[in-house]
Amino acid sequence: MDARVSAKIQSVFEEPACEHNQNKDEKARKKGCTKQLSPGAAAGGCAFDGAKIALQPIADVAHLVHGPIACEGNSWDNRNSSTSGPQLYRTGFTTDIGELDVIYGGEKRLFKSIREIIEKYDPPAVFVYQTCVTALIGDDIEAVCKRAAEKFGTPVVPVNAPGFVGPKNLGNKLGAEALLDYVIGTVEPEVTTPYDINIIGEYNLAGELWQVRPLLDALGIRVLACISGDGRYKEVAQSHRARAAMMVCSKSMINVARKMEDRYGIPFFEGSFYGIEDMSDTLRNLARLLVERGAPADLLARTEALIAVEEKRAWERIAVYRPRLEGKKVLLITGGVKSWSVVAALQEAGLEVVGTSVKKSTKEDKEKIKEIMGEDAHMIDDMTPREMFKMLREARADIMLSGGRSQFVALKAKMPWLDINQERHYAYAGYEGMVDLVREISKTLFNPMWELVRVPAPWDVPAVGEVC
Amino acid sequence: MDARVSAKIQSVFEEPACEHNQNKDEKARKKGCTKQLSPGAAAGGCAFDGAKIALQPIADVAHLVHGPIACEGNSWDNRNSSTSGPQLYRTGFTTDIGELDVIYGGEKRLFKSIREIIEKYDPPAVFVYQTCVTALIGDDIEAVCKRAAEKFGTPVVPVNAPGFVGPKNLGNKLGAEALLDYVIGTVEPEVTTPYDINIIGEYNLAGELWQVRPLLDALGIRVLACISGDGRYKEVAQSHRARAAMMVCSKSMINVARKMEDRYGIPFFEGSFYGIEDMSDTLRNLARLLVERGAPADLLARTEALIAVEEKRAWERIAVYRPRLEGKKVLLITGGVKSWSVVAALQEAGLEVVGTSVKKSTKEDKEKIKEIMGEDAHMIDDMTPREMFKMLREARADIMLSGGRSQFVALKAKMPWLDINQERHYAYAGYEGMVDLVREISKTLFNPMWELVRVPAPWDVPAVGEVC
Amino acid sequence: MAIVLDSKKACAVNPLKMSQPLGACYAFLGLSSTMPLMHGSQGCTSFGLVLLVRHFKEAIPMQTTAMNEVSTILGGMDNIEQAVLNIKKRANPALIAIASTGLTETKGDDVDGYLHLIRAKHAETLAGSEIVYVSTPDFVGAFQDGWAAAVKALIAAFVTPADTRVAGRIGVLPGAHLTPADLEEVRELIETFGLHPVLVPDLSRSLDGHIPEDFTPTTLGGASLGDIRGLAACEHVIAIGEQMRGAAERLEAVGVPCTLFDRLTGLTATDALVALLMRLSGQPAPARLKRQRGQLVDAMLDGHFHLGGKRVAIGAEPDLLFALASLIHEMGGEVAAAVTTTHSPVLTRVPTPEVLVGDLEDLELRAIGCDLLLTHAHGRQAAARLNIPLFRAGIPQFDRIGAAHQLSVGYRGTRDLIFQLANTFIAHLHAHGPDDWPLPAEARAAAQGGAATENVIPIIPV
Amino acid sequence: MAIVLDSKKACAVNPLKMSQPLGACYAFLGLSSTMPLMHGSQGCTSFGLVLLVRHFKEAIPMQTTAMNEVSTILGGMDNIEQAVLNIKKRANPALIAIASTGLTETKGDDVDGYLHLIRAKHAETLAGSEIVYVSTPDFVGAFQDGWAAAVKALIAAFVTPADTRVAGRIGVLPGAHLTPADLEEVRELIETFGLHPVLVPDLSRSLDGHIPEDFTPTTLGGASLGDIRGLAACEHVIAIGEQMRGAAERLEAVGVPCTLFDRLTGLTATDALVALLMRLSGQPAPARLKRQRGQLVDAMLDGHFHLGGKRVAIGAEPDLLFALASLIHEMGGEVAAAVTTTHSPVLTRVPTPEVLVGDLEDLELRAIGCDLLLTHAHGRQAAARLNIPLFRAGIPQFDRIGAAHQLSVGYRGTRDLIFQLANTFIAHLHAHGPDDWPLPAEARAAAQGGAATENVIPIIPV
Repeated sequence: MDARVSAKIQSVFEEPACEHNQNKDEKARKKGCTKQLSPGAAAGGCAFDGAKIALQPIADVAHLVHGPIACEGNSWDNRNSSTSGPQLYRTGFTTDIGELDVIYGGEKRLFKSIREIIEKYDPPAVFVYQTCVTALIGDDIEAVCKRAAEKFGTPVVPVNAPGFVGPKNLGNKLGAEALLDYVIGTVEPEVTTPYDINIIGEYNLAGELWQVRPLLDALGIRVLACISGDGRYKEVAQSHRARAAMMVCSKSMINVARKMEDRYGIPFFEGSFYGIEDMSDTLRNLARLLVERGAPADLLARTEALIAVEEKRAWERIAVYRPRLEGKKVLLITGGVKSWSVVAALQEAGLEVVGTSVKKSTKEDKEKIKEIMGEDAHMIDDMTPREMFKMLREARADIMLSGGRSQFVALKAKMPWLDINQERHYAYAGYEGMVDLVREISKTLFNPMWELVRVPAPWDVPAVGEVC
Repeated sequence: MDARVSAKIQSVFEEPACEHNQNKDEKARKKGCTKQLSPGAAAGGCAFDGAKIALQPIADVAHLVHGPIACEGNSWDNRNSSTSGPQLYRTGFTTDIGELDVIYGGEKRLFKSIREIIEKYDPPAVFVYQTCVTALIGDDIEAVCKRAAEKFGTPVVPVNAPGFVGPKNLGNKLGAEALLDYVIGTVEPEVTTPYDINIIGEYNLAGELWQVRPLLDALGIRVLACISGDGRYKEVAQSHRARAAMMVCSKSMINVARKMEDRYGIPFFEGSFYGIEDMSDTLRNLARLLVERGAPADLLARTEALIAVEEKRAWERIAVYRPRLEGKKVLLITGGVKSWSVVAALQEAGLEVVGTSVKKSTKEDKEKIKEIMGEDAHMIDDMTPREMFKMLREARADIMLSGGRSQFVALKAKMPWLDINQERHYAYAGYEGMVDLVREISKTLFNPMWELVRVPAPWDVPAVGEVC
Repeated sequence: MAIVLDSKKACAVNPLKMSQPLGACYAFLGLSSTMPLMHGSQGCTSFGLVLLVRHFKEAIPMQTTAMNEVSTILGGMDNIEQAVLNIKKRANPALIAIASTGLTETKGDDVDGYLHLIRAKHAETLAGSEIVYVSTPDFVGAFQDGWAAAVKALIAAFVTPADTRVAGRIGVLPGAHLTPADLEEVRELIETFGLHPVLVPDLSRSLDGHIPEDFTPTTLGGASLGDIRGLAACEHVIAIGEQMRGAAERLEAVGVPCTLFDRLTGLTATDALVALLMRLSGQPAPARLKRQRGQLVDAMLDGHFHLGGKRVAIGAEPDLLFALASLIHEMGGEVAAAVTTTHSPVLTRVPTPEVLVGDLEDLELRAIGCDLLLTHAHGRQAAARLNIPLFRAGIPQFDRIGAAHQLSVGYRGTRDLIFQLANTFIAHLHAHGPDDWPLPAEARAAAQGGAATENVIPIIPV
Repeated sequence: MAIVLDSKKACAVNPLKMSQPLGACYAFLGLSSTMPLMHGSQGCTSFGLVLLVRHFKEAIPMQTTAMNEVSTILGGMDNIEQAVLNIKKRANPALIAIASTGLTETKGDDVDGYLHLIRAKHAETLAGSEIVYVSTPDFVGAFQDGWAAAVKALIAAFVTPADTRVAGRIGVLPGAHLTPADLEEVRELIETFGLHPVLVPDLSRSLDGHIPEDFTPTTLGGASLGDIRGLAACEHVIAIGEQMRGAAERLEAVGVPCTLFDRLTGLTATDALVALLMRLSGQPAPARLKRQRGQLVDAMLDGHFHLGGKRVAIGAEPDLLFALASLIHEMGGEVAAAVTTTHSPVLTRVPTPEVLVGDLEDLELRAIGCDLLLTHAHGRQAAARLNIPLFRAGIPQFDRIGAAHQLSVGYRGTRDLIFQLANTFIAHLHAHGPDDWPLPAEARAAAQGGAATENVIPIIPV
């Protein structure tokens, strides 16, 4: 393995802020947080996928995938991370290496590709993603990026997370490492304020950041950088001047948060935008950290005032749905972590969570789930599609909330399903998002279509038309 | 019959400027230019239809049809007269009278309808169209319009051309009479120029007026009013101050041109926008009349200079097509008149006109056709669909140019056809239009589709696929 | 249960409605070797003809008695006589089918009486051509009423009780809201069970876009007079749309068992037809039909994400309105506005609070805030003003081609309709932007410590 | 005759192409009770799976050997063994179908050798499950090449010469460019003549949106191993698309007569198939087919007004490009830009001057001035920038539903495709405005007497 990647992976595995690691012995910790994948029984993306997920939301950057067509050709333009401006991140760039590149090496094609991109699109930076094949043939993307950056005067950032080094989760962190190594701290902001924060690990799916930003704007809190949703290269580059940071609970970028604390003294907390109470806690934590770092103390009171107004407003809007949703049973399968924050949110709407996935949850997460759902909490470590299908067919749940992969398990069982993954069009963050989520659940649950599709076919139970 | 309509029809029939009438004896002239329609063997619209065609292009007016649903409901929004601004003329207004109106009279509903329109849409004028049923039950639309105009302070113009008084052609003229009686001369223009003209009988189908206006604009000729294409109520109302007028050759509004000459001394000529030479003649005639009426004489030279440039330019662009089109045989079936002007245009493009309809042509028109096409000119008085089909099937013509009605006669014979009627999207006026027409003919004639659809079906002549 | 209201306006603005005689002639176009004839001014025929030509992109045989002011006042006997003779001479149709208009109804022409005289006077000349007449004043009802009256008149004129039933013969009385493609689908469904459908009228044979070998001045294809007469010998008749109740009742009166389907769009509606066909034929459903049903169920599952919660404004004749609104409702959409052309018992069953007998101006006003306009092509102006997509349904659709092949019945038709509707919504999805979720003033004030003005944030130069 | 060029760029921008192993797995999805297995990193499978899920809105069974860096270097034997055993245990498929990836091809895994060992070692455990392997490096060819290679591998693995032919059995080898609906249409066409089609692969049974009774971890529906083996006993085999030539030749080598159709979109293409079916069956074409042909001819007549002269930019895999471009050309349109993913002999026959093996950036640049972009859903960004409509064809179509039911072959399919294309153009018609025909400067100067400045027109106050 490329020594640099190898070292980087070790450093990520040893992440002290990750309580996964805190609970492991030395040897296990070295092995890292990636389970050995089971051939023929695996699901989920690779490290390259994870790195791309983490970084591609930086909207003005050209994201160049160095590898064969599969890595970009089969996957580009497939996530709904929104931008308020530049569209370049939606352009798919790949070296699309051929047989000759495999034989003779792809570095030359990579270098020329970078030049073409800079000449045609003039981005503030090019991010170059390593992939399995080009890693295997020994293409040194760090060297090529360095040479290209020098030659063209544009930052060219190597993202060394080839697919075969591990799962998506690891790729998130390796992608983030590229920011730490090559981007963060390279530009100084023109001005700063005592209210400057970073949001780390938020990808602005379906525009969710925009459900939260008006709250921050109202409080006068300035998002110096969101890493990486609706991000800009320059913002990320100057993010080291923030006064405080929020790490969105998915932990996908805990290394960024922790290392920025180490290097630049930016304190962070782990928070969530999902659920009313979580959103309020997040605002409180932000205000607290900023005040601790010197912002005027009235921020705390203003924050509480805003929370009071917004919680009330959200509750009032949710109350309309509670009678309809009360007692409806939800099966919650998230690929991610911190499902407890979603659980709490659903309970706020009167829904009963009959099961939730804890596949990637920490011990602490699980404790919180027990706290919220009770000791009998049905925590699902890894549910097979067949089990999901059975659970839904037997109506032990009225609706499943999950990612797109298990969508058709629910649908083919003719049971309501709501997308809570990366492709969805609906935004569920903040107070607004909670109201939207409840509305969507209600809309889905009460769609008359469900009853119709469950009616037996005429060849199963004959019926007659109206006779005149 | 309503005495006013009756008198109006007589006056239209006696039109002295119409050479149809000049060639008739006293009795025939009284009978008018409408042939007795043959029940069970008739085609074409009614007088109401004609009046609507003539007036509806006035774009800012509310056109209200007083009658049962058929008259507006079956026919609205079905012509492609273009507007550069107001869209109100595209809104369908009708009293949609019911059984009770038939029994008790529809005047009250009409009056209320006018009020509703003025209150909701505030048009510069409302035109009210009489129809057969409301005429038969004796609704006095003149009286209602007068009362409404007084009451609401908005011009309300009765258009008394119920369908059953005659064909479309008559309706054109009756509609025009409404302008003469109620609109023209009622407003004074703010300023006039020695270059002010009216264009009469041009409906701006597919925007054809805009193929001509740039020529006039370049010469400094101002269109005081176009009656009625892309028209505005106020423009028509002040059109009596023009220095000269062009009557577009369709004669549908000859009464307007002639009466404006009588009443306001505006000389007119009969011209055409179709065909290069016709367009040039039209420009020459306009310039001549304006200079005769006092415009600076340099207009003549400027006009000739423009003609020279534009004819050359058009010819050059047509020349590209001539080799392809040379000798191709065209069957030209126009519902209208002056087909000779179109014939000349087609010949300019190298096409051979193998037949042209002269159904509504004057003796003079027919002379011109002979002059252009030769003594053997195939002039078709009234061709049945069956004859057209036969002629096309036998390939005695390569393409038919006609109105939408006979479209499917050509298509079902699997022969090229080009729409030259009111619904078409393409504009064929002026030098530009001539180039466009030739391009469209070429495009249509050489579409590979024709050969394919004529290939026999496999059950008629079996064929085989490629064997590998 | 919907409340049905009438528009209170004096002036109809942007008509949704077309006239009765045109609906009648449309039905006549579904008969073979027929010449539809409107008894009225030539404009009546001309407008109707142009409308159907623009919709179907087909030559439409349709004639006029060419009434003028004088003949109207004197009565239309002469004109009908001349028209019938002219048509016989020129086209020699098997059937001359006459619909009255507002003009001749206002005068009160006794057309049945005239025809009696004309038939007697020209018995020899007219031999081989039947004549049928239906009263359809323009100022009463709408297009589908004319269609229904025409079919009723055809049955009254040509159907007499039969002694025996023909095994497997299934009559179909389709409403005016079904396209040629819909009829073809119904036919295929029936044939799938080994039964022999006879459609009256049958637009799927006359207006499906076939290419004739030679020019024909009359209709070509469609139900023959034999087909109409043979309705009496059907084992069963399927009427589609509430509008066909009257015609079905006439057949029941001569002893033919009938089933009325108020729609055939949607899963349960199609299931009901399939169940009937299974019962009538004694045959099981073929595998292909089972797959089609599965595909429809799958389309409903896939489509509900996009149709669920959508607000739709529908303008259509009663039976089409009922079919479309029911589907929208079944897919979780909201029929937020419903406007129709004429009264019908089916209207109260439209899944919406209120159905208005009105026009497109009414629909436009009610469609504010809706996600989709679902009506005929005349809705294009309203849709543009509302800045929402228009999904074309019904007649006329002059600004698209292939309207005859638009399918919305049966499993396949419903499946494709759901896809098309869903894709229309997807194509017009709103992409979220930074200003989509503004805070209310109250919250902003609270965040600023209740201050009326914004806090001034200290800037720290780097 | 088109010239075929390769893009000279180092960097592909907005890929049109998808990878070979995905094409191979797509073919495997058309086999029943099968588990497609990509031999590579788990991302390879994950990306492909997500792409197909988003296109079909269906659960897609597809597995991975989950290669990591170490196993790649050591060789994939262990991972394949574990994967096969895991799949056998969890899903017990009739077939485990393996496609290699760029990763394992770069290393040079001898998968055939591995499988030999694995089969021997686990003969008992694996009884009842076949294993097939196809080599499909990502860095060579494209999606349709992978499909073609997979079908060829299936035939090589399972087809041996047959002693007898089964009367009426017609094999069909469809290319990757055909949708499940296309395949269903081909099947119906063949069945119409009383023949018995066997499709290999058969996506029309596995990815047509059926609703299973129970959860199945493998494919459900599709061609069985018996179907594949039975190809040898076909009376005739119909291959569709130039990409299937290799597979057809393999069948010819075992004595099966084959006919290759380079497309089935369009009148003449369908005529050719019908002629063959008439010959093979000895039966006449049924009336329904004749009507469909008439409807297509009518659609061509109606559609040519809207397609004639239109400039279309097409980005698609070779066989789909050829089918679409041919139709556009046949309707009088101009294929003004053509970009494809991989080389193929069919490319020189595309009716356009030049075909570029390139990407969507190439297509976008060449589409300037075009009236329509015809490519898969990734073309949406280019279409928006070009401000022209996008007509979706090919895979993926993630932003619409019902892609599996998109039909473009046969009389009906071509008819509907023409309508849809024409209606797309109609919907985007330019409404003429006053500034559409400006005069050139030369003419304006002439009209002003050659003066550089405008004439001053005297104003006469009234």
